[in-house]
Amino acid sequence: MSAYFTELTLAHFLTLGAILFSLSVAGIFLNRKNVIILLMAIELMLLAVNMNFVAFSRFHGNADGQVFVFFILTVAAAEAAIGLAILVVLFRNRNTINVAELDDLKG
Amino acid sequence: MDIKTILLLIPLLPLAGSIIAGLLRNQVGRAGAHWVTILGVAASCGLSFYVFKLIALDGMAAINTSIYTWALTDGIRFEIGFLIDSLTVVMMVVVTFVSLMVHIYTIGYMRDDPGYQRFFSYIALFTFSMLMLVMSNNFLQLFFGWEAVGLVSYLLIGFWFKKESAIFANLKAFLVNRVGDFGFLLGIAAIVATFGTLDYAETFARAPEAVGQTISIFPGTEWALLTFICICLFIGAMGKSAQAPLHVWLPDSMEGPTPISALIHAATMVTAGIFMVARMSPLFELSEVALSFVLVIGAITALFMGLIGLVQNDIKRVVAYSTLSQLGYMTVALGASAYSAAIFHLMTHAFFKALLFLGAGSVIIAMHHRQDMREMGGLRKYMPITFITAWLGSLALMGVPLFSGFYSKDLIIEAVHLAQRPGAGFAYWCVLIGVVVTALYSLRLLFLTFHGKERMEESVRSHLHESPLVVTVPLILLAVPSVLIGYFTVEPMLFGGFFQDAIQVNPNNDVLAEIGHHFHGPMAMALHAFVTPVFWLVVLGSAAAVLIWYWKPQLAVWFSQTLSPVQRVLDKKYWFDEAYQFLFARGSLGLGKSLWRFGDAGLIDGALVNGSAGIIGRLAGFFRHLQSGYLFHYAFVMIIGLIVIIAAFVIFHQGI
Amino acid sequence: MSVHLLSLLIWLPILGSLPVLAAGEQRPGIARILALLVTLAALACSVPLYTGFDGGTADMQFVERMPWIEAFSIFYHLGVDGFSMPLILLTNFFGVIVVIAGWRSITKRVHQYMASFLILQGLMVGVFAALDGMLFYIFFEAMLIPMFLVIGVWGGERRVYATIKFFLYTFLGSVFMLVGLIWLYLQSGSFAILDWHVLPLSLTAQTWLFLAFFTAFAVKVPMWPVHTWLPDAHVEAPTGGSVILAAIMLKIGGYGFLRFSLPITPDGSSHLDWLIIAFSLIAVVYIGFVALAQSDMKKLIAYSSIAHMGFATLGFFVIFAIMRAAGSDADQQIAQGAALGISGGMIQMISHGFISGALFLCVGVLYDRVHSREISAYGGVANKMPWFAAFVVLFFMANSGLPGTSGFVGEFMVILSAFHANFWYAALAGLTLILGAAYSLYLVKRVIFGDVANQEVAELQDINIREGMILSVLAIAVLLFGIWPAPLIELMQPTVEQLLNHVMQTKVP
Amino acid sequence: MSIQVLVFYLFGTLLTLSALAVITVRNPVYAALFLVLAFFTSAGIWMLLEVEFLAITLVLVYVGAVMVLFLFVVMMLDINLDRLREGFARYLPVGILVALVMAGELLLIIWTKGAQNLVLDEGNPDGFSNTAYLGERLYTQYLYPFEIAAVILLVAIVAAIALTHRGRREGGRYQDPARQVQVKKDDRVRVISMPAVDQKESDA
Repeated sequence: MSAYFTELTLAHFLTLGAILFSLSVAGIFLNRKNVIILLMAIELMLLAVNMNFVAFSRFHGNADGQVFVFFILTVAAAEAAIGLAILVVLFRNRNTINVAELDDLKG
Repeated sequence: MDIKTILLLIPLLPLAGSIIAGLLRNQVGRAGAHWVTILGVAASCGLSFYVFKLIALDGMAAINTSIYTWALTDGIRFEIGFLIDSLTVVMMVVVTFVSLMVHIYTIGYMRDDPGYQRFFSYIALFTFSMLMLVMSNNFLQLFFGWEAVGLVSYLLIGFWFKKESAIFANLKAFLVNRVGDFGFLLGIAAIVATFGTLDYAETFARAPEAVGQTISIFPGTEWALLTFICICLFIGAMGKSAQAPLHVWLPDSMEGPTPISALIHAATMVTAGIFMVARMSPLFELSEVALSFVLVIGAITALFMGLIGLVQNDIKRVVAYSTLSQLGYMTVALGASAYSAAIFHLMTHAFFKALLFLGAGSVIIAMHHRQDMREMGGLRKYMPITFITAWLGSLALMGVPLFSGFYSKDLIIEAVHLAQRPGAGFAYWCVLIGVVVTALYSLRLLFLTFHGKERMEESVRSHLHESPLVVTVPLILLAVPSVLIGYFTVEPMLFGGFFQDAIQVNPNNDVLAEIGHHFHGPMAMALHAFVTPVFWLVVLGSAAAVLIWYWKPQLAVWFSQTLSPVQRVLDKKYWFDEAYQFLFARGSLGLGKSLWRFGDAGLIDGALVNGSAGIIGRLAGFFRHLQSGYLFHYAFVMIIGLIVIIAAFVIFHQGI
Repeated sequence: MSVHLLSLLIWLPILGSLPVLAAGEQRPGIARILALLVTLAALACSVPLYTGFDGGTADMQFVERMPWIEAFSIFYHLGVDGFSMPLILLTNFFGVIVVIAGWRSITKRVHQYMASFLILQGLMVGVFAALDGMLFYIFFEAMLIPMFLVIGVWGGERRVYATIKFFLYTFLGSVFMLVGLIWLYLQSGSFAILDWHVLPLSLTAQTWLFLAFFTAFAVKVPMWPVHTWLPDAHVEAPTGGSVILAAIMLKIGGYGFLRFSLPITPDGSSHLDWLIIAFSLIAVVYIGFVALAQSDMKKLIAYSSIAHMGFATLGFFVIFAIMRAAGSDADQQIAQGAALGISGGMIQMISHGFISGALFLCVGVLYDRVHSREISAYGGVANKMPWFAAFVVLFFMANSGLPGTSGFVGEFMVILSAFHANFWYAALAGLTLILGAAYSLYLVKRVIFGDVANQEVAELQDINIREGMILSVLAIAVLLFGIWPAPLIELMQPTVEQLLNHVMQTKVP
Repeated sequence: MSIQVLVFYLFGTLLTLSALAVITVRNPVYAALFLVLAFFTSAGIWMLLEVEFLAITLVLVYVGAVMVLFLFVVMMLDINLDRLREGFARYLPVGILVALVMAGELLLIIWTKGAQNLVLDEGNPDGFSNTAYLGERLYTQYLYPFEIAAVILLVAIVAAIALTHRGRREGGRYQDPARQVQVKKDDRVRVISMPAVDQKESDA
């Protein structure tokens, strides 16, 4: 039995974070038209980042990582709130959340 | 009154008159304007005669005095001051006297003109400028006077500014003069750079130091510095004294009122160049090359401008070309180192040419401002005084013995004959032929105007009458010196050492001294004339003129037909005007337009300034297409950027 | 009191703009009178500047110095010498002229117009008086703002194009100067211009610094080939704006060369003087031809300004060529002709201030009546406006360098000076005698002379008392400095000599 | 294989699968629910790392608030799902490629930097309170950022309301506090004096 299954190391958690992050990146690619899923992918991404922070905090015995996660949670919550609010307004005005139809910033 | 005050008053009185007549034109009125200027000029004339008496007769030493310091910088003292010597007093007397005559004459000539006060203001201002020029003791003030007379000449040629031809002529006159002044200024700059002073006396004292110095104009060529200075100065003189090829402005300047033609464009301003070269004799004497240049230019002008005079029909233009030719004679004299003879001819010419112009003006008044000689003829019985004075002036011009012109012109020809420098042979032939030509055009003018059939319209003829006293009195007053002054002054002025304090002649070049050895008084000279070729040339020219324009007028027609190519060349004045118009006027306008269009608007503004803005605009126009507006595109770019950054980490930061 | 004279001259107009602004749009009359009072007060205050100025020394006078931003050792440091004092007088003189010139012709937002000019006036005095690099820079840049507004708000049809061009051009140049200033600060630890004068610098550093300052001042002067903003700005600016632009703002470029380029980077200047001489001569000849081809009066005068300012820069930078021509034997002594160049350039700037200001005022007089700047819209103006015609001829004659007018003095001195260096410098510069006369008098011929060209000209009224007064004052100034420039030249003589002595010493360590 | 490792792999697998589901399922409601699952499993893993406070916060804040909000919005909006799924298959290869590249790079870094050598230790001693520890930090060392975070949240609240607020609708019924305060008794009660009337008469 490999060492990977005998004890937990930092690499385990970081790998999990990396997989999570890559999945959310793929999610952004796949669901490029659906703003809601995009927002969810971003939440996943933040979760992956948080995972890393927490892991580093634990393995280095330093609380700073946890404080960071705390702030990220704050910001993520704020982001979700405002993002969804924008979404609602957008849907109200345009009657769609299809990103492909939103190109007002086109140069 | 001390002498300095007197000297100051001489130029300032006409200036005061000018300012009063000009700025207070409405307050002083027409009579006030002419009284104030005439009084100013008359006082100035009187004082000039007084100073003349002091210097010329009482033998007072030359006065070199400074009035004020114009500027003091770099160790150079720019001063305004007067140098009064024999040369100056002659010029002062000539200028103020002719000016006074012209002032009086103007009362009659300009009687009905709305710009009466303005005219008096201008001519008084001219007198001031000319006096500043001749009385100067330094180059700065000389240049001031030089340009100031140019300015007044500009204003006066364009006096009737509604006439398109007049304002064309005055612009032309000013610009051609400026071409000369360009050379003049460079000459002055060279003097300052060489001698570090603008003062005549200092410059002349140090002039011998500059012998042997050279200046490199084009890389590899070395010019003698003094030759360079003298030629530059002479270019100035060519402009002002209308020497070929800068002569083109003078005939056109006849667009101005006739008193101006007499005062400025015959008697005084145009002789400023002659005066200047004579004044600079200590410099010119040090450069044989420059003198040769002067000689040749003068000779060309003397002959070829006279030839043009043969075909002109405008009475004033004939006199104008005659002036050009006579200025050429003076220049030839300068080139032959006979400066005194040049000044002597300048003086006699001032009187008889002013007389001729004023006479022509008198005719023009009578003809109701018609100037074409083909419409005249037979005027002698209507205007006897004008007729007689014009004849006297013409005889003086032709150089008939005992008349003033005879002495001055004969001496010039003799001087050229004796001169040894390169170009003298050519000049001698030119001036000899010029004598014939002079006789021809002078008599042609007289015959066409005063003799023969009366060709004018009936309406003009019925009003023909002699001009009023204000016109005829100056004519008479000018006729007297035109006839006599040569006889009485030739000996003291040329052979009595009169100019020895003002004009320096290298003994090797002193042709006048050589003539002086054979000079036995004016009467003897006049008698001797009958055995010289010059006199017989005058006779020849006169005979031909009598034949062509008096006895057999059909001969004139015949000549102009058989010699039509020549006639055409002369009519077109050797195409100088056309060439200049095309080359310089059109050329520089075209050059300016193209520089503006291609250089400024095209290259700098178009390509560089707006071009750079345009490039940025186009770049922005290209890059803005990257902004699709789609959220996922931005997200892709971010992710790809992220991948690249991580890849960079992986590749470059292995060691960390 | 006199210690703070310069501050007074700077801040009086700037603060004086507040009551003018307060007069409001509804009371233009009060705004005008207030503005006139402020400018007159400023002019009166500059009298002690002249009378109290010691013309016998090259030291800075009326010095004020107090800490401003101590962290970067930036001081509020003012002072004048023989170069800046005449220019400050000129500025305050034209302050009055401009207010009177805009008395009737400006009808919209009079209070703001007047206030802009008051602020501009104070800032320009500040530029000339500043002895601290940063203070100078701030005044230098701040000055653009009121000018920007003046052209942009009260300008002609293409004013937006002209203002943006004007602003970007000047701004681009001064950015390089800012870099130079900061670099100098880092080298010397001080922002005092006088400290920089004695700061030893390598030739490479001097060359780069010279180029940095050159871009800023060359645009301002403006020198060929960075001149194209000027004709546009002049054409679009209201009369007052053109007058200030031509009479004062262009001088700031020349002044900058004297205050920064020459003393701070003497070796760099000597190294690159051919560049400036070449540009100056091109300005004289090329621009002379271009001016000839103009059909717009203001454009013609603008181009003529460029040509005339070419004389100033030629005079400033020909000194190195003179020293080289004089050879090594003249090492320890200023070569003859050099002082002529610097003083000639200064005189040229001041005289050009009067003449170009007057010319723009003359165009303004016509524009107020006919509302056209095209030469072809006129002809035979002399028939209807004889007094005006007299002034125009006088000023154009002065513009073409007629002796007896101030226009001659500077050109004459610079040509004399240039001849010491090289015949061709003098010859090319001397061409202005012909070209200047050609474009000046060609315009006079087409506008002033001739028969009455059209109905509008036929209805022209001659100048009124107000216009006659300002033109007369300018005419007197032009003639006075032409007939007797000695006082002005003597005033700056010690400063010129000190500058030359300074410039002759190499600063390369 | 200790219990800890077992728990990690269990939760890790669940987390990965639920994350995969989040990005692939058709219906956003399911996606949101899978996201909830992902948060729960993460919280579990965090418990493993002995960060109890954050784990609980994650569940409370994210699952309790944020995800409910998501669900709320998803259900509120009438979304045409088919349009939104366009190009899913087309981008699948690209998405996988990008994800693989990124995962590969990340893992390369993690595994080459020696992260596998840091072994999870014994953990905090008994009686150690993660919450107290974090609280102490937040209110001392990180007080200033903490306050800023609070302000950010407040701004977010205000912004969200400001964005979605539609203003007063026509015909709605509103209270105007100013008018309520200014009200006088006369506006509410009108005392009417009227002549007394005999009861009997009125009845009649």
